[in-house]
This record gives sequence, C-alpha cells and structure tokens, in this order.
Amino acid sequence: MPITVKFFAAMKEQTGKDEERLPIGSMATVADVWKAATGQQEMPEHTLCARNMEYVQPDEAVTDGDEIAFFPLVTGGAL
Amino acid sequence: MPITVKFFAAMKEQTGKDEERLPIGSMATVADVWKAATGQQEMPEHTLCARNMEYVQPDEAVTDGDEIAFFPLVTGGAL
Amino acid sequence: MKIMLAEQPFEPWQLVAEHQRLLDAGGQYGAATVFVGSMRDFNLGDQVQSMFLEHYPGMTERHLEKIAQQAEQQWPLLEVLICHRVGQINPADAIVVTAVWSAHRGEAFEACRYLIEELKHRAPFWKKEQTADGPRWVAENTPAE
Amino acid sequence: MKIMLAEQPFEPWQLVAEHQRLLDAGGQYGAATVFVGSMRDFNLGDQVQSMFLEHYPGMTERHLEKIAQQAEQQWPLLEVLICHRVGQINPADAIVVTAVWSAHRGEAFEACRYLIEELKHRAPFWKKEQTADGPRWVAENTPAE
Repeated sequence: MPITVKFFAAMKEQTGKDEERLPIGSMATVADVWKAATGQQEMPEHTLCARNMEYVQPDEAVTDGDEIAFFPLVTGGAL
Repeated sequence: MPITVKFFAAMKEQTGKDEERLPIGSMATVADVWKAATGQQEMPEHTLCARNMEYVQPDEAVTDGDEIAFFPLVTGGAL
Repeated sequence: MKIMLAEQPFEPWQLVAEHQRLLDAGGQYGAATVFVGSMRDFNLGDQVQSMFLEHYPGMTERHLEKIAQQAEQQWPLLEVLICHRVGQINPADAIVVTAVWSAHRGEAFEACRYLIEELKHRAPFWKKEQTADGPRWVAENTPAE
Repeated sequence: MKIMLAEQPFEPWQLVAEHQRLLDAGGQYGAATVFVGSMRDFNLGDQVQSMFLEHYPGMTERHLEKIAQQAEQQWPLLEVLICHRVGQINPADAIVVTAVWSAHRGEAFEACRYLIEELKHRAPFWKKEQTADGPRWVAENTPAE
C-alpha cells in the first residue's frame, strides 16, 4: 500500500500540492516523506506533522499505508 | 412621613411581620427601627439590613421617609 | 444592558438569541459567554419538589443593575443581559441567565463568571424548598464549586 | 457528548436549546455554560470581508472528540456539545459553540473555557481572511485575552 501525503492551508499553496500517494520505497520517517513529496525541499520551520491523524515529530517512523499530513500552526475558530 | 419597615424570607416568618409603617419618633438608627418594629426583640445574628434598598450596618442613621428592610443571608439563584 | 425579573417560566436560549438579534453589533462581538442556572431536583441530600424564590422588589433590580455596571467598568464588554426567575419554580426550570458579549473570549468568560458570583452573594433572593419533609429555607448561598 | 462540523451557517442558541431538550437530565444539571465564537469584521487592524476556514477532515473530528473526552475526565460533566463551522464564513456568523452541562457552576465554567482553549490550540483549523488587500492566511492562533 502506498503512503498518502496531504498538505493543508498555506503549506498547500507553498508546495503546490494537495494530496498524493507515494510508494514507501526507502522512506523511513515523516521527514523522509516530506522530502520525497516536495522534491527534497527543506521542511519550513514550525511545520506541523501528523501520522494517521495524530500529531507527531518529523523523526516519527512511517509504515506502508500511513496517512501523513503537513500543515502550518493551527489558527482555531473565532475571537 | 413615617418609616416603612419590611421583613423578608425567614425573618418575615420569625417576626410574624411583613411590612409596616412607623412614625420615626425617637428612632435614630436602623437597629432602633428593628427594636420598635419587633417590640424590643434582639436582632438575630447575621441579619442583613437595607436602608432605601442599599445594604447598611445596624448603626446606620435613619431619617423620615426611609424604607428599612431586614432579611437573612441571601441564597441566590440556581446551582 | 438589560436586566429582567421573570414571574413565569422562560426559555433561556431563546431569550439570549432574541437579545442578540436586537444588538446592532454583528461583526463586533467575537465572543459570547452565557451561563444558565436551572433548578435541580436534589439539594443537600434531599429530593426537592419545588421551590419558591422570594425577592425584594426594587432592591433586587437595583442590585442586578449595579452588578452589571461593575462588570462593564471592569471589562470592555459590548452587552450584558441578566434574567432572573422569581416566585414558584419547578425542577429543570431555568432560574437565572447571565450573558456577556465582547470582542474577545477572555473578558467574556471572566465577566460572565463575575456576574453569577456577585449575583449569588449580593442580590436579595431567598430560596424556600419544598421537600417530602415540608418546606425549608435554604440557609445560605452555596460556595462556588 | 456531541461533536459537529457545520458546512452551513447555524443558529448557535437554537442548537444549544435543541440539544438540551434531548438531554434526559432535567433537574440534574444546575449549570450550563456556553461559549459562542462569532466572526468579527475586524482583525489585526484590517476590515475583514469574509473568511475561509480550512480543516483536516477526519483529524478535526477526532481531535474535537478527544478534547471533549479530556474535559469529561477532568470534571464531573453531564454533557458536552461542540459545533464548529468550516468553509466560507461571513462576519457575524457563528464559528464555534462549546457547551457544558453539569451539577454546579464551577465545573461548567472551567470545562467550557478548557474546551475553547484546547480547541484553538490543538484542532486542525486554518483561517484565510479576505481583506481589501486580498486574501491572507492568519499566521497563528491568538492568545487568550
């Protein structure tokens, strides 16, 4: 199963990417997924990462079938 | 103008009085009003006093036409 | 600012909704905090069948207004609404609503809490509960829990 | 516990009233505290014409549920309701409702405040504002004020 990669908010606009699927290949961590999905770009400071919808650090290990997401700091609702 | 005296809640039941009007006579303070209205009874501990709808101490001076009220500790709304 | 005493049951959320519709401030308030106190069927270990809430007409309204004014002085509020039931009250009935509208959430929470605490400690209301053992006056206000 | 995401405008007080009617707990809750966050027409010194609230479908619901569960573990609550708008939002529209029912007022206030603070800091929502100068992403969440 491939890895699903998602980008949200400003990060979607900056990378020009929304969602894609990548074979896991030699990717071992969330940071590796970022590099593979963005063509080796550096991950911007304050990027938040989620693995299967839970917040994780970039060094979190990934496995086949994972959903990995990248997004900026959240900005909540109102007020 | 007479002084209007009001009793509320448990104090109304204890004194058997609701509202009455008294000539000011020799009454000088709120405590004097209590004594005149209740037939010289002692004022129970924790009695709250109001003069013209503002909380006052029993030694507050009274003048003709005042509305004086006596009541127990307030017990608010819900919850 | 709006202060109301209600002799009859009222629907607190509808009251708040209607009051908000009258506010000419849409887009200005980012925050509204509302507290509704309702009658419980249980107090001090006993089942309570109903309650009579006595008040001091005139002084009660005056003190509710004063409490609302003090909240408006202490925080930058756009609007304050207080509505308090009086008289005969049944379990699950709304007894009191305190509502605050402001630009930001911090002041809305603090002012709303202030209103209900001050109201419980200063406004001339007295509760008489009807239990299986007969009526009883509630002795003093409950501490905030 | 009820968690909702709303794609369309909703009337927050009506939502709370309807949810309360469904609660089989009349006479048990003495306290309800509700926070409603609405869209302001002004932010960071600029007039804001509208806003798009992006979210992460799936993760958002999961985190709102987690926040509600944590509140229920921390305080003795009878019910928690969270409803959050997503998508295109206009000034004065309700964005978020957090509502808590409990026996006493202290826990209702604390838990309601906890919900909105956690929600702002942890739930995956991003605001893009439309101003006269064009669209802009809001950089990070505002501190509680």
